Amino acid sequence: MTGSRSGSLPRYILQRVLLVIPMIWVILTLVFIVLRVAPGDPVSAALGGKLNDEALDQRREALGFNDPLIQQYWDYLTSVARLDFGTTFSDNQTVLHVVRDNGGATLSLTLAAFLIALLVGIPLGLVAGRYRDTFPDVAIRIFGILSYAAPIFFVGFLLQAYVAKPLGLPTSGSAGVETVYYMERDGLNRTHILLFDVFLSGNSYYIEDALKHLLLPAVTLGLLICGVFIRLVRVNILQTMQSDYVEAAEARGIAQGRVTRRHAFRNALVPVITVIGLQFALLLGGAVLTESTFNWPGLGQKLVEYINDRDYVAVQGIVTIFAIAVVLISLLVDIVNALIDPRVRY
Amino acid sequence: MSFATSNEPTLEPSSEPVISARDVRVWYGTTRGAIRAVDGVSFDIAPGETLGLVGESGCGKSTLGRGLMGLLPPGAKRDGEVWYDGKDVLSMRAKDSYRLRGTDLGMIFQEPLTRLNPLLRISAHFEETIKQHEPGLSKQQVRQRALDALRQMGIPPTRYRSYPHEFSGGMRQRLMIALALVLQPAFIVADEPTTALDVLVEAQIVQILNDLRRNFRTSLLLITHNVGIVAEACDRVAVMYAGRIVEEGRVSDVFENPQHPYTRELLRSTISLRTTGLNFIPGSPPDLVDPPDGCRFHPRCPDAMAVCATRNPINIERPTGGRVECWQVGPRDQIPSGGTRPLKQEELAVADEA
Amino acid sequence: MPTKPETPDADAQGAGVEAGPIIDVRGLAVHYGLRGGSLARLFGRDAGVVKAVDGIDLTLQPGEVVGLVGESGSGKSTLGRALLGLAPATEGSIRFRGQDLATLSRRRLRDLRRHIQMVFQDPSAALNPAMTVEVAVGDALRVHGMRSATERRAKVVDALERVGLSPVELFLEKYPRDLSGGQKQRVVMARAIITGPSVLVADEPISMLDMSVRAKILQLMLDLKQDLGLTYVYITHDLASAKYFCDRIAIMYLGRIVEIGPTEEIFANPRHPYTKALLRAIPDPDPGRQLPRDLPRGEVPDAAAPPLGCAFHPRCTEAVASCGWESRDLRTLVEAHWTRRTPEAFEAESASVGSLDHLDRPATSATLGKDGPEAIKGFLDQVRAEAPDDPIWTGVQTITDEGSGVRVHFHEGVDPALRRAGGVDVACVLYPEEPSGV
Amino acid sequence: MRTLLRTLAKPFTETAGLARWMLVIGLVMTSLFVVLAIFAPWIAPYGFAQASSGGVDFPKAGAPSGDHWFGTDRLFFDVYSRTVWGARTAIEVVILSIVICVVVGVPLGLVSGYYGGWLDRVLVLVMDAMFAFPSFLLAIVFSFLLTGLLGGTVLAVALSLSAIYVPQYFRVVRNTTVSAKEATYVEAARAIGASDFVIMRRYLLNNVVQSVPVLGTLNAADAILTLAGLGFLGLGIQSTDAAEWGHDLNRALADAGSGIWWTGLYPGLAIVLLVTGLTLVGEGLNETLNPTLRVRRLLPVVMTPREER
Repeated sequence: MTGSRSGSLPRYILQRVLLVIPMIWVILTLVFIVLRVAPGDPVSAALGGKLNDEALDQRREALGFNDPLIQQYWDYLTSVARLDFGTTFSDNQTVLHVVRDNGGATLSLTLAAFLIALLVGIPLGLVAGRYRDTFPDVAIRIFGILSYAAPIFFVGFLLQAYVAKPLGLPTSGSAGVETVYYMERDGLNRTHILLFDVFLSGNSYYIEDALKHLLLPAVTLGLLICGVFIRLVRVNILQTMQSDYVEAAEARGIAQGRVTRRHAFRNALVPVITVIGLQFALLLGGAVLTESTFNWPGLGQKLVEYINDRDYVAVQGIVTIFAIAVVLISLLVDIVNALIDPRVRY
Repeated sequence: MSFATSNEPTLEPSSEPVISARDVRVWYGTTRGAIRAVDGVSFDIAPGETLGLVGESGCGKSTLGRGLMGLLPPGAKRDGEVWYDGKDVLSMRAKDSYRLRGTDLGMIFQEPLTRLNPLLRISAHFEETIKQHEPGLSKQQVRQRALDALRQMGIPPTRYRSYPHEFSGGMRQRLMIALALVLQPAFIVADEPTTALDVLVEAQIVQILNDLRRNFRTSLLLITHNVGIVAEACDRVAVMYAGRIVEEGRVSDVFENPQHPYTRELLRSTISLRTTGLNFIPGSPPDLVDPPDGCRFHPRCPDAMAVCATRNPINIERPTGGRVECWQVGPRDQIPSGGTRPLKQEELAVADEA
Repeated sequence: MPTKPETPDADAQGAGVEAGPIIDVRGLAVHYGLRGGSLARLFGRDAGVVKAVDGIDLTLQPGEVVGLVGESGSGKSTLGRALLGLAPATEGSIRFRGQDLATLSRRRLRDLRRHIQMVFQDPSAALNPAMTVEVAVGDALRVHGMRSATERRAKVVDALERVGLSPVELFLEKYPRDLSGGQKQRVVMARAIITGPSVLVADEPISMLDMSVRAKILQLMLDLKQDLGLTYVYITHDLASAKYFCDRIAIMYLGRIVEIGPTEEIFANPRHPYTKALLRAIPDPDPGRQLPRDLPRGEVPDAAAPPLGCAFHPRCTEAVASCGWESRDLRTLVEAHWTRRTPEAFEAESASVGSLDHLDRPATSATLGKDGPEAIKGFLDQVRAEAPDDPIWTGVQTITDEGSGVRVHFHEGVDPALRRAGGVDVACVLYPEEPSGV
Repeated sequence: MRTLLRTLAKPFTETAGLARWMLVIGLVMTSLFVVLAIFAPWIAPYGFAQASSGGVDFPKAGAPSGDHWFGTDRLFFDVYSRTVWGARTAIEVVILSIVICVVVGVPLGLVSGYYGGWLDRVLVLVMDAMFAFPSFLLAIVFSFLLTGLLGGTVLAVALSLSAIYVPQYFRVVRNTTVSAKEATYVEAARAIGASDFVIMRRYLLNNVVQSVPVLGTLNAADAILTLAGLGFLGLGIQSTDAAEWGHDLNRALADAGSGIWWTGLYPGLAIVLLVTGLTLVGEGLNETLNPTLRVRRLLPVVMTPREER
C-alpha cells in the first residue's frame, strides 16, 4: 500500500460529469412515467369541459398523445434534449417562457433565503456544537426546532398579522407595481430577474422597494432551512470534537482555539457542504409555499396554478426543469467536495 | 516558552528522574459508582530511560498514560503528584500544563490513521505543531525541522506534502512518532503503539522506539500488553494489575526472577517460542468499582495466604532492586499471627473467566 | 445429525479411517474485483483484481493441525474462508472427502458446512448481539432442519458443557454483551462443534483475547480435537502459538504459500528469507535476546499491484539478480537515499532527478533523471556507494543513456514455484529444483 | 416481554440530561395529540363541519367566547372543534404513510443491500433520483395525480406522502444492510449453513430496523408539515371530508390583515406543537441510540481519602 497516491482530480470530475447523463435520463424517465403514463389522458383532463370531442381528439393527435407510449417517450426525451419543454394548455405559452418570466422571482427569493439561513444557521450551529449542553446550546436548539416545526404559511400568517403592519412592510409581490412598471417601461429589465435588475439600475428607490418586498418572504423561507443547518452543523461539530485527531492535536499542545477552528470546525463543515446542496431541493419545495403565502410571482405559484388547471404539459415541463436543476446542483456540490476533501478520489 | 531548556539534554545519566509520579489516582464516575482505574501509582523515569507498563486489558495502564498527559474524558478525576522539571503537573493551572504538551510531554497513539486530520497535509501537521511552540521560526526553518524529524523515521522528503490516507500503516505510525519527536520532548507516553501493525512492521517500530533513548535522550513510558515488546525495548518494567503497579524493576531482573505471583503467572501464561506447556491464570481481573479487599490479586493467586484477603500488601524493595507489593515477599513481621496459612479459595469456574 | 437421512459423506465418515486427505486443495485462486469510480460502479465494471489467494495447493490429513501463518494481506483468512465455500474460488478445486465444493449446488454447499466449521478472530463480532447463547448455538441446528426446540436444547446443553461453559443454566439466557471475551469464544466454539463437524477452521481464535485466557482457549481446542477427532486449520500471525499448536505450518505471503513443512523443521531450519524474518521479528519475553538488526524493510505491498517476480523481493535481505527487480524498487531506493541526505542536498538532487511518479508503473526497465546522463549516473554511483550491499544492485543489468537521463535495465525475474528443499517445500530462487520430485 | 420492555425503556435508562428531557417533553407533547386524535368525538364540542347547534347558527368569524373557546371562522365552523378534529386527520395520515413506508422501504432496502448487483444499482439510482428531488414538489405532483385517481381521501394523501419518504427508508436500511452484512456474525451464520433468507430474517433484520424509529419520528414530523402544506395549497384532503389544519390556515390567511387572528393562530399552533413534539422525540432518540452522539451518564466522582497501604 506504500505507493497508493491520490487519484487525479480531473479524472474524478470528468467521471462525475459523465454520471450526470444517466442521472438525468433516470429522472426524466421517472417524470415521464409518473406524469404521462399514470394519469391517462392529459388533454381531456385539462380541457374536458371546454372543447367538444372532435376538437379534443385533434389536440391529442397534434400533441402526439395518440402515438404509442414508446414513441411518446422518445419524443419527450428528444424534445427535452432540444430544450423544448412543451407549451402550456391553459395560457398557451412555452414552458421555457414561463420559466424565464417567473423563475427570476423564485431565484431571488431562494437565494436571499439561502443567504439568511447560511449567515444565521452555520454560526449558531457552530456555537451549539462547541458548547454542548450549555444554555446557548439549549436555546439555539429550541430555536432550530421551532423554526423548522413552524410551517411556512403559519410563519407568514404571523408575520403578516403582527409584523408587516407596524413596520409598514408589504405582504405581497416581488416589488411594488410602480417599480415593475418603470423597470419595464425604461427597458431596465436586463436579466429578467427583478432583484438583479433593480441593482443594475442603480436607483436607490427601486432597490429599497424590491428589498422591502423581499424581506418577509425571505426571512420566512430562510427560517425553515436555518433550523436544518443548525442541526446539521451541530451534529457534525459534536462528532469532530470527539474525534481522535482533535485529541491528538491537543496532545501536541496546539492551542485550544486553533484546534477548534482548524480541526473541528473545518472538518465538520465538509459533510455539511454536501447536505447544504441537498437543502436546495428543500428550498425549492418551500418556495412554492412561500410564494403562495406572500403572493410572490414565482415559478412555484405558477406551478400551483397549473395544477389547479390540471395542465399536465405545464406541470411536466416545470417539474422536468426543476429536476435538471437539482441534478446539476448535486454535480456542483460533488465537485466542490472533491476539491476540499482529498479522500474523495473516485 | 519557559520550558525550552528541555531541547538540550543537560542532565547526566545518574541525575534526577525526568518524571516522578507519586500516588496517582484516576477515577471515573459512573452510575454504578466510581471506577478506580488507577488507584495509587508511583514511579520514576530517568532521562533517556524506557519504562514498560504491562498488564491485561482493563488494568488501567492506558488511563494512567492519558492521565499523565491530562487527556482524560469528562467525568474523570485525578489526584496525586506528577513532578516534572520541579513542578507538579497535576496541580498546575490547566493552561500551564497544556503548554507543556508537545514541547515537554509528548504522546504516541495506537491508531495512527485516526490521529491525523484527513483534510490536512502532513506538512500542515508539522507546521502547526512547530509554529505553535516556536512562533519565531521562519517557514524555511520549520520545514527543515519537520524534514529532519521525518528523515530520522525513514520517511522520504518526497512525501512531505502528502495526505495521511496516502501512507501505509507503518509509515503512519512513523509519522506520529516524528510528529511527537519534532519538538524533542523530554518525556513521551506511547500507548500501544504497535498493536494494530503487522509482525515485521511492529519489529521496525520497536526498533525505532529502542533507538529513541540513544538518539534523542527522550524518556519513554511504553504501554503495551505484549511482554515480548517490553523485553526488547524497555530498560525497566512496571507490571500493573487492577489499577496498581504490583511489581517494578529492571526488565531482565523482573522477567528472570519475578517476585509477585501475578508477574510470574503472566509470564508463564504468555505463549512464546519456548512454550512447552500451556499455563493460564484462572478467573478474571476484578471489577474496579468494588475491588477485592486486601491484595487485589488474591482471588486468583495460587499462593494466596490468609493475610492477603484482609490486608493491603505493603510496597517494599525487591531483593534485587525495584519494588513489589506482595505479602509472600514480606515484610514478615507485619503479618498478623496465622496470616501465613494458605487461603482457602473458592474454585474458580469458567463463569468468572476473562 | 439424527434428524436427517445419512448423506453419502456422513457414510464415509462412518466408514472410519479413510485413506487419503480429508481436504485437498489444488491450484486454488480467489480473486476479488476492486471497486472503481462511481461511473464504473454504476455499470458494475471492476477497476482491477486483487489476487487474495493465488495458486494454492494444500492437503489436510485427518486428525492433523495445519497452521496458516502470515501477515495481513497474506490471504490466510481468505484461504480459510474458501475451505467453507464462503469465499468463492476463481480457479482450482477444493475437495472435501473427494467431493469438489465448486460442483455443489448452493443448497448442498450449505449442508456440507455441517462438516467444516469455523471459529472467528473476534468473538464479540462473531455473535449476533440480538441472540441469546441458547438461540445462537442452537441456530446451527435449526438451519440444518432440527425443528424440535427440546431436542435442540439438549444438544445445546451438551455442546456448552463440552466447551466448559458450566453450569450451563448460567449461560443459556445470556446475551453476548454479558459475557467476557473468553466466554464468548467458547460460545463460538460450541456453535461450531454442535453440528458434529470433522474439520474446524480457526481464524486467529486467540489473538483478540486477553493474555491470561489465550492458553486456556488453546487448551480447549486441543481437548476438543482429542475428544471429537477434529482436524484443524489454524490461521494465525503469531508464530509462537503456531509452533506449539500445529503439526504442519504453511507460511503465506501475498496470496501464496512460500514455505510449508512440518513444524519442527520450519522452526529448526527456516529456509525462505520471509520465514527467517518472521522468526527474527517476533517479540520474545526473553530479556537476554538481542534485537534483530537486519529486519526486512518496508511493508506488505499492495495486493492489487504485487511486485514482479517473487513478491517478497523488495523486502528481502538475501535477494539475488533473478528475483524480479523493477521500476518501483528503484523509486524505493532513491527515496531511501533521500532520507539520509540533508534537506539542501535533497533539494538539489531531487531537482536533477525529477519526478519519480512514472516509476509506479511496474516495468523491468525504467528511465530516470532530467539533467543529462552524466549527472544521473553520478547520482546513482553516489547512492550505490552509500549502500553497496543493497540487493537491488545485483538486479541491475545495464544502465544506458537515454534522452535527458538514463534507462536502468533490470534482469528478468522469475516467480519461484514451491519446490522440495530438505524436509519442506519452499518457493524461493535460492533453493533450486531438486531433481527427485515428490 | 421483559426484553421488549427493557428495550423500550432503554432510551430513558441510558440517557442523561438534555437528551432525556427532550425525549420526555417530546413524548408528552406527542401523546397529547394522540389523545386528541383518539378521543376527538368526545373532546370536541361540535363536529368539524358543523355550523349550527340546537337550531342556532354559529356566528360568522366570531371572536373567542364561552361557547366557542377559539372562536368561529368565516364558514361558521367552531375553530376549537376543527383544531381537535385536525389532530385526528394528521395522525391518521401520518401513521398510514409511515406504515406504508416501512412495509415497502425496509424489505426493499434489505434485499437490495444484501444481494447487491444490478437490482441494487438500479434501485439506488431510482431512489437517489427521488431523494434528490424537492420532496415537497414530489408530494404536490403525487397528490395531484392520486387525488385525481382516488379523490381527496386520507389514503390518497398518505400514499403521496409515502412516495416521498420511501426512498429515505430504503437508503437507510440498504446502507445499514450493506455494512451489517460484512459483520462477522453474518459470515458466521453463513458458516453454519444458514440460507440467505434465514440470514436476512434472523441475523440482519433485527439489527437493521434499529435505525427506523429515529427516521420514523423525524419523518412523521416532516409528514405533518407536508400534509399541512398540501392542505394549504388546496391539494390535500377536501375540507368537507375532514378537518385539516393547513387548509384552515389557507382560509385564515385572508383574515390576517383584518384583525381576525384566532382562525389562523390555533391550527398553526397545533402544527408547531405536534411537529416540535415529534422532532424532540426523534432527536432525543437519536442522541440516545447514535453512538457517536451519545453522552454516557456520568456521576461526580468522590475520591475517598487514601487508605493506608
